[in-house]
Amino acid sequence: MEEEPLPDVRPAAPAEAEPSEMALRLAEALIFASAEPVPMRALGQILPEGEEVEVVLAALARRYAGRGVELVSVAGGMQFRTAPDLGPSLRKVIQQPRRLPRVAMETLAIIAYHQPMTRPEIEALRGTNLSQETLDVLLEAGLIAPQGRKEAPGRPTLWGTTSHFLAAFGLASLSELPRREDLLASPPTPT
Amino acid sequence: MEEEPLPDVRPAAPAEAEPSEMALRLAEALIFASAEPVPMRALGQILPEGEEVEVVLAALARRYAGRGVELVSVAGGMQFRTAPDLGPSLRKVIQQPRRLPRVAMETLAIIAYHQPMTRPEIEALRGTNLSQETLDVLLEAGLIAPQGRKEAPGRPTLWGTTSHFLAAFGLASLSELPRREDLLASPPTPT
Amino acid sequence: MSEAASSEQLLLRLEGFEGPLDLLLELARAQKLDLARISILALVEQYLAVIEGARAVRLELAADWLVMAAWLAWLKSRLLLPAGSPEADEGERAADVLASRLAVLEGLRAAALWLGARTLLGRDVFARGAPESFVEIDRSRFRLDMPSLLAAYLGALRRVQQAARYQPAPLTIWSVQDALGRLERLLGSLPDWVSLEQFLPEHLGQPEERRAALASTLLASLEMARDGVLWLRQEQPFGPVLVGRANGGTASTETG
Repeated sequence: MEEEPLPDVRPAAPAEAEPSEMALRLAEALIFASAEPVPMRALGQILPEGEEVEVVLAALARRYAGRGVELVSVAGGMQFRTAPDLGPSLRKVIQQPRRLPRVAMETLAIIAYHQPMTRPEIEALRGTNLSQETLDVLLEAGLIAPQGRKEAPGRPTLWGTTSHFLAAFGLASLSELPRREDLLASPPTPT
Repeated sequence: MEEEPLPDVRPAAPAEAEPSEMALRLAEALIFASAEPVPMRALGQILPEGEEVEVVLAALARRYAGRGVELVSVAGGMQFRTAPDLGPSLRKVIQQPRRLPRVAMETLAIIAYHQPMTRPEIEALRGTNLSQETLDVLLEAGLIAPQGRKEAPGRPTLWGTTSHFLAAFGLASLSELPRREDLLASPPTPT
Repeated sequence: MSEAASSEQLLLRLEGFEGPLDLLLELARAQKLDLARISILALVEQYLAVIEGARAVRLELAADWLVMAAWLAWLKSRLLLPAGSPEADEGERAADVLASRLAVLEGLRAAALWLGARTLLGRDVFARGAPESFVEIDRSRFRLDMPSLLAAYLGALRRVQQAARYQPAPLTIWSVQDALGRLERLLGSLPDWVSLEQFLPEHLGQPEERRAALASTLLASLEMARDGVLWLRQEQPFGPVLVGRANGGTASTETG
């Protein structure tokens, strides 16, 4: 198996003296294991006598150049960091969906069944005021959208559900919503 | 900057293919970023299609061999750790956890070998009470954890070792604990 | 080193032992023998000597030390019996149990030493000190599903229905105005004195509606009587109220 097959790719730094392998290893280990960026002074303390901190760091940085991890100088000292280009591949987004507040869910359901409808119509149906906040939540979630205006005094906005609403609830079309009559199959009989 | 300069070195490799530089970098970055051993499954998930986890890890381990930081297989995953020979130098500058007292070490050994077991069982084995302090030290160090309750009167808590126990002592799994007979085969020679 | 001297030393360190078994183990090791071949009797005597010594200097001893001492004294008495008797056999078995317990403990102590000699994370080797996390928590989305949508819809409908149930049922109110009109209309065809109830509208379902209409009609008739359009007569208290046309029949001309 080939190991490091190309000595000519890694240019042996010309003029500058190569640091000892032990100095390189110590600097690498210390920066790796430290919880905070390692100040130059701390590196100087741990390195063997006669090693130049800058030279060691330069050699270490060269070793890590182009790799998955890079040596970077940040406020306070030296630190290893993941190569920036790998971030997107390593990022793991964990979805923690929230529950839609009850009022918002109710309003959404009413709009779904009675669209297009105006805000006063929603309020009349729910028998209570509809807060702007609730409307905003549904708008931001892309579940409802304005669908023109009603030809009535004040020309109020008509609201309806979006195609994202259908996708979110796994519906091919609005006609897949259970019929109201089926939902209310056994209405509470008023005695 | 040269990128993959030699097509004859890398691809075309027959059965045991050299992993792509990207696979190597991704694995390196993921393991390097974590303070805990990274499970193989997590590695498999981020590697590009067609890359063998084992092949990538073998190549990565080769790269780090002899360096200040090494790749080790521990507690069912992969972890970078500082090279053991640098320990004495690093100890001077890196804060270490408190040393475990002898009682705690012995109690840990008892739990490791007899888990899961209850506190009375530990006490019966040692022939003396187990102080709360000892239990607390092991719990705080994350070396032991409750593992359910014993189906017995009072349903006492069962204790067992954690995966951090494996990581702390550099064990791949509990099966790496030596048999006690083997430990006693060559008794500590009394001088 | 004499046995007594070593007991003295142990006495001084007694507090350093993790219980009686720990001390016994130490005594057994002092015999420099394989644990399988130690003399339990010698061990017992050493232990009892240490406890005696502790008592002599009035060292506070935990109960388990004394319990062990009592048990070992019992064991010693059995081990001193001539072999062959049931009591002696009992002693032998108890000695074996003690020996094996010590062996187990010795094994675990060896395991603890083995663990302590491992390359320890945090002492000999160090993991990444500043781990980086690539995990992002996205809480911007909503958990949406059909059941909760329908439940919310039904909830809203039910609430609205419930609110509606609290309203009094819409009554067919026969207003005074209605009664006035009806009285004026019917007054022309009035043959003679007629009961007020004859002027109530048809199709009155609820008893309340009938009572309300009766009240309205009475009020209307009182108003018309005041205006002199009609006369009212009641023969007795709570008797039927009779309505008659006033002379002249102005009512019909007025309403036209």
